[in-house]
Amino acid sequence: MISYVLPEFLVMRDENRCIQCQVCVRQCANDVHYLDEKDGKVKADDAKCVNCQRCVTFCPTHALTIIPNPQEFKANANWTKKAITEVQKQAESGAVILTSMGNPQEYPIYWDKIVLNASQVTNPSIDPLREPMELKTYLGRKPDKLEFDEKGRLITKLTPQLVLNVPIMFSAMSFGSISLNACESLARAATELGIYYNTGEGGLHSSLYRYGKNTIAQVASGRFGVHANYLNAGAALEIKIGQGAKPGIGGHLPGEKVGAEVSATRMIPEGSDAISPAPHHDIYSIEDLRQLIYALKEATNYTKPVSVKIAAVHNVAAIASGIARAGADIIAIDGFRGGTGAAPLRIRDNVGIPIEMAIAAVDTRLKEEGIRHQVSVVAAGSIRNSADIIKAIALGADAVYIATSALIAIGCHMCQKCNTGKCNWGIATQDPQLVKRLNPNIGARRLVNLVTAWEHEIKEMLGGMGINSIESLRGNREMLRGVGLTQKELDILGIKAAGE
Amino acid sequence: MVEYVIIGNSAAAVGAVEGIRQRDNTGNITVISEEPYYAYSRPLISYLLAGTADDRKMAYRDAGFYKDNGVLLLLGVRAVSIDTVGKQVILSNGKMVAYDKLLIATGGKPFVLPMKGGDKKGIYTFIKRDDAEQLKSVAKCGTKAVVIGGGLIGLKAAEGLVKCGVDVTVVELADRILSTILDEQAAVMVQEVLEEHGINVILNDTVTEVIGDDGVSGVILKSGQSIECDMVITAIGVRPNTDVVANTDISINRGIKTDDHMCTNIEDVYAAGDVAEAYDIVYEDQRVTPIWPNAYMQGEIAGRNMAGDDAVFDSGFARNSIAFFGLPMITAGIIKPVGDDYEAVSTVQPEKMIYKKAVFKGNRLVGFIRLTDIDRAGILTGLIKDKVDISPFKDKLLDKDFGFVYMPKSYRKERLLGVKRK
Amino acid sequence: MKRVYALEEYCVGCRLCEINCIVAHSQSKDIIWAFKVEEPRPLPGILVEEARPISFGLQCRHCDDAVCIKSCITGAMHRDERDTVVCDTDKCVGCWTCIMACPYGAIKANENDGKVVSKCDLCPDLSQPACVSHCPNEALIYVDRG
Amino acid sequence: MLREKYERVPSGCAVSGILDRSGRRFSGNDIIQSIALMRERSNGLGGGFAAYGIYPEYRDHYAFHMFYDDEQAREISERFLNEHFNIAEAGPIPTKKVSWIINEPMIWRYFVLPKEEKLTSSGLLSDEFVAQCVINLNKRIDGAFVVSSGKNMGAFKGVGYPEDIGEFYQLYNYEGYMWTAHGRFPTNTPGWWGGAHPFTLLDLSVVHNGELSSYGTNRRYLNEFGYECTMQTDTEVAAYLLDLFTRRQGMPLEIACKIMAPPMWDEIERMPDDERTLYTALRTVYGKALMNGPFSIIAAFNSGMVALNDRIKLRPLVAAEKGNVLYVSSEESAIIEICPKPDKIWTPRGGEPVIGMLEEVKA
Repeated sequence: MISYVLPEFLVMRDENRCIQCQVCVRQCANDVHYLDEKDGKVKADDAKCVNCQRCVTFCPTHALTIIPNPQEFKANANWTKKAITEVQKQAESGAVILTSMGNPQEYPIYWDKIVLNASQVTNPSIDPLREPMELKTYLGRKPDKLEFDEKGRLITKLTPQLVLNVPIMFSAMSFGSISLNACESLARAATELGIYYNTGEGGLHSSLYRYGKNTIAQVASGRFGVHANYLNAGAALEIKIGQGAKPGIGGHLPGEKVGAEVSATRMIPEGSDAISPAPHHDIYSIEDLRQLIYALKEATNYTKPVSVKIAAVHNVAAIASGIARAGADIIAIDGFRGGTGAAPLRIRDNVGIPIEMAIAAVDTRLKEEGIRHQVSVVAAGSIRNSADIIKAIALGADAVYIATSALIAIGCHMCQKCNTGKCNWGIATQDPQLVKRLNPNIGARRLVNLVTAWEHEIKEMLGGMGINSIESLRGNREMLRGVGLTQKELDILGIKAAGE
Repeated sequence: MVEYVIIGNSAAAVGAVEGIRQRDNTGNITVISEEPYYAYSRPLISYLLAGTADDRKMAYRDAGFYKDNGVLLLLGVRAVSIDTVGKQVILSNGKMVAYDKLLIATGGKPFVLPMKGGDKKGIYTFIKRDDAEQLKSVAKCGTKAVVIGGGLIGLKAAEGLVKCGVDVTVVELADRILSTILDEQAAVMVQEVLEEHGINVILNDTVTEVIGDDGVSGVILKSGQSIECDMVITAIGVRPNTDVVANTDISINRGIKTDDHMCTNIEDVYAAGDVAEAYDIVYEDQRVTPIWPNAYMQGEIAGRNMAGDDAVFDSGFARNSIAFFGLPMITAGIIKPVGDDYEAVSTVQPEKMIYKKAVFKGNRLVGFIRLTDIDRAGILTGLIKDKVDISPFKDKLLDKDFGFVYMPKSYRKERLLGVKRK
Repeated sequence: MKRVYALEEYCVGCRLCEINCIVAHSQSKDIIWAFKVEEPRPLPGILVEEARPISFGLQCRHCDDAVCIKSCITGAMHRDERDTVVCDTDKCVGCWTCIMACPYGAIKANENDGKVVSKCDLCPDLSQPACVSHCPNEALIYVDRG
Repeated sequence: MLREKYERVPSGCAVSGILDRSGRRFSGNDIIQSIALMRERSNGLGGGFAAYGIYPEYRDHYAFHMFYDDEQAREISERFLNEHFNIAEAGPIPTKKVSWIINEPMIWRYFVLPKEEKLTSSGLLSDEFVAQCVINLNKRIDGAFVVSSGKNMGAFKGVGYPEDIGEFYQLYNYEGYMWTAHGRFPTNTPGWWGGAHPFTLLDLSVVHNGELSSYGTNRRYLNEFGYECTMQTDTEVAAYLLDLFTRRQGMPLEIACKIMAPPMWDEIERMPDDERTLYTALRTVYGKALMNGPFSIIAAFNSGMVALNDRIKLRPLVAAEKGNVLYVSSEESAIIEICPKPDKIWTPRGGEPVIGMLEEVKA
């Protein structure tokens, strides 16, 4: 059957620059580039190109450019090229379209419709280069109040907390969905930065236990790699209920990615598919969640905070309230632009709500119920820069999870082909030939650089607002104004319009 | 201050000077050589004959070598004998040179075939620089030469002569040329190349008589065949030049016997190079291996030990890199094994003139031949020398891309990263 | 002395080391000129061994006990003032004895450029060898491990 | 009543406070003189005083100072008061016509005690009962505003320069053991008397110079504990935080101050174990109560007062002592003006509270 699907990209090779060195040939796991023995020239099979830009980056003469295939269908605002292509693909495959990374559709990005405040005259801005600027963040359950004895000595003992030097964590990405070198990059960067990374639902590879102090060990519906040592290996536990990229459905790691190391870590046979059920089959209601939270606390002797991660869905505020009351110490909320290693395209692109709305709604709901101060709230799902972080915290988050930006830092070029396992950047792959492309020394360094850069920017912005401690930004919606938003959107975000 | 005396001035002698100087910068070194030259590259005499080597290329070390190393050079004088009791060397000019430590590095001298007419003018050997210079003066275009011996020296001489325009016939007693370094398959391939370049090769035969009046006009072979020629080059081999130790208590077998420190049976007297008989790690016996690298390395070990070191010579085995008419070949160790202890594998691509062979003894590589495709052959040399267990990658040894990538990771890391194996 | 070491765990087999070695040893030091115009093109002093997924760059180890120097029949192969093992191509006759001797297989026959051997010279004019500078994954390091 | 039109009017200000720890009462002259010296720091759009110990004859009654826009507001308010309280005495607060003071509301005073049955049915302690009533009054009755509601104390404030306000209320006729004052420099013209400082809740009064950049965070935090910040002022936030910590959570005053202006994390890291645990807990649990941005406040209550700066001291605050008397003020000159030779005068560090307590309370 001939494929009707057009090549998505064209590989442009500047023959004046190409030296036939074949670096592109050697770097492309999709076999796009090849040496034509007949004339000794390097050529390309465009149809295989996913625009991961490995070749573009590695070409020593900058001879390569990948462009979108300019071939268009007859203009049709409804039947777009994308719509037609998807039909063609499904007509050929008879299958659900799988994709990865976050929702790329043109939904409003509220971050970009929110602007920040700065001090002028009446309140001095603070120069972070001269004055202390504090970003230290404690995540975990807080009592309503501290008790003191008659001599004014503290009686209350705090439950375990996560201490972050910067209110940024690397969110859950499993060993299996990403490579061990990617995991190690995250773990080492988290350790160096004094923050945390999250194992995802893939268990913890034996070589990563040494980063336990900066690890959040996730427990998801598949319970892969969950055992007593695993639960006790990290600084915190996270029960994954849902993921922003695919609310309501489970996960699927194809057997070909389950090599010896993944198999040993996940405790499943080599080559077998790792299927995470859509729900936890021991959680069909909120009281079941409470049981699991306390089961995990018991298993770790109440030494670790327990986080519950949910996808941002319509009634996220009420769900978050329930989770807080079920005993979670941290609630992580993953917006619909959050990434994934593999998800059905229709789910990714159509299910869930934006994190900006979700975090505002959750913060307000918990505040109204008088329990906001008891739990920590973490915002996730496409935090792209430090301004997004500032806005998330001002809307009410205690900290953010980043994943896509972390992956971009270590090489991801957003080709959205994680699900194929042929990640040319050594991230979303288990192919040893590709995995080694990500040197964890470099990965960790780039992550540290990214977070450090954001840290500087956050401090600058805070200083501009006349704030010298991040806790004074939490829920401080006075510092936000909306631009180009409807009154309803402003109300949900709990912010005023610019000029108000 | 130690008086070091070295008889000979080639690879082993230079190795010894450099070996001594690694440890002792003050002792006096005296080098005694019959040849009136600074150390030169003996293998290059064929290049000299062919006209592709000049004085600069011939010089084995910079002109300042002797001065820089504080060497007293006695050239053009022969060491006649050694008084191992009085610890002195007796020179042809009657002088004596006292030594504390002595190295005998007198090299080899050509085997001369006893044959009728062997005293005629126009019979040459091909060992020394003077031999080449002499030959070059008579090797005119259109003349004819018979080379007796199809070994390394004979064929190198033949190649040089052909390049001078001489019509050359090589007579080899054995059933193949280069019998010490090639097996039949390789020898046939090389012989083809020689013949393509105009060399007439006669196997299984030898010269029994040189004919002519005063000078050479032809030879008669054992088979009865006669060949017209203007000159004869005898190149049937060299033997250790042990003249200087005759009538001394220094033990000789084929060459001067040495221990693993290159010391002879007499204290403070060492021997190295083509004159010495040392341990061969492939054959696992004492033998003379007259090749340049061995000479240097033995000399260096001897020198270090003369200067008080405790160095062991453990890299003795035959290995050669040579080319004829642009056909390169590298061979080492046992290339034509005899007996059930050995196993050999080979691959041949006649159209590319590629031939590869590896010889194993148990899990060790003990020899190889590489014809044309000599890339990275040194890895194999290294495997022989280090007695590496090759069983994990035995099947890859003949592959074009054979390298460390096929070796066990721990070994590779040890070699490439300097990481010691646990 | 400082040497180049290959970390095979991170070698991506791109061979940019070889390419940049060629550029560094070209006349123009310009990659396009070096590859498209200049004749003869230098041989790379580094080679990449590869048997997927393993690969690593390998070049002269500049051995303390360099058998190539000891084996060299002309004295062309020597140690220079930086302790780098180099070949004096004016003296080299292309006998390939060093190729026979080098246990790393790090010396190449260069038939293009006279008949001499070609090997790593640790880029004497650069602050660090070009292969190291251009390795995209830091799989080559230039350090002193004694 | 004309309320603050704009949200959170930023303002620069002067503050001053005097406490005689022996409990000796003295007239309002000193405080007026002190605040008057800092006229430059005000712009005539707000001034006020809190006076403690001024109603010894009604020391156990809650003294309600009220602003009314009109008679109707007074009637509705009095109906409310009558419903919940037994009123011992009621009447207008005496004022004197001062040319600069205009548009004054009706200003009344009531000495009240909660009705027993109301208290019982509410299940609240009397302070909390009064506090709820004050919040209800302010929220529900248009045109009425509770200026102060504590025992044996009162707030006197209005639109004008503070010395004119003092003259207007004839504060030299009152005698108290503690006085605080405020001169306001708002950046617009709200013209609302209720917006002047001090802000009070029961006997707690707060005068404040500064602008909280953490206002939004602090307010949302207070919301969780039932505080509605209706006044849109930072002063209100400071007062409620103090009320929450000291009255409702029963925390030592020093600790409350350390919540509002805590040490830096790197300072905490260097503390001995016990202290580090304490401050880590304070910042961890009460991070959202940190008052960020520039401020100097003087909070007074029947038993004493506390003056506090933001932790990096972005606003001025000076303290002095002479005998039993503690002075705090925005400027040193404003203290020297009334106490030329103090025993000790110093500039408190950012976040270091200056606490003065009545001796009888301490004992």
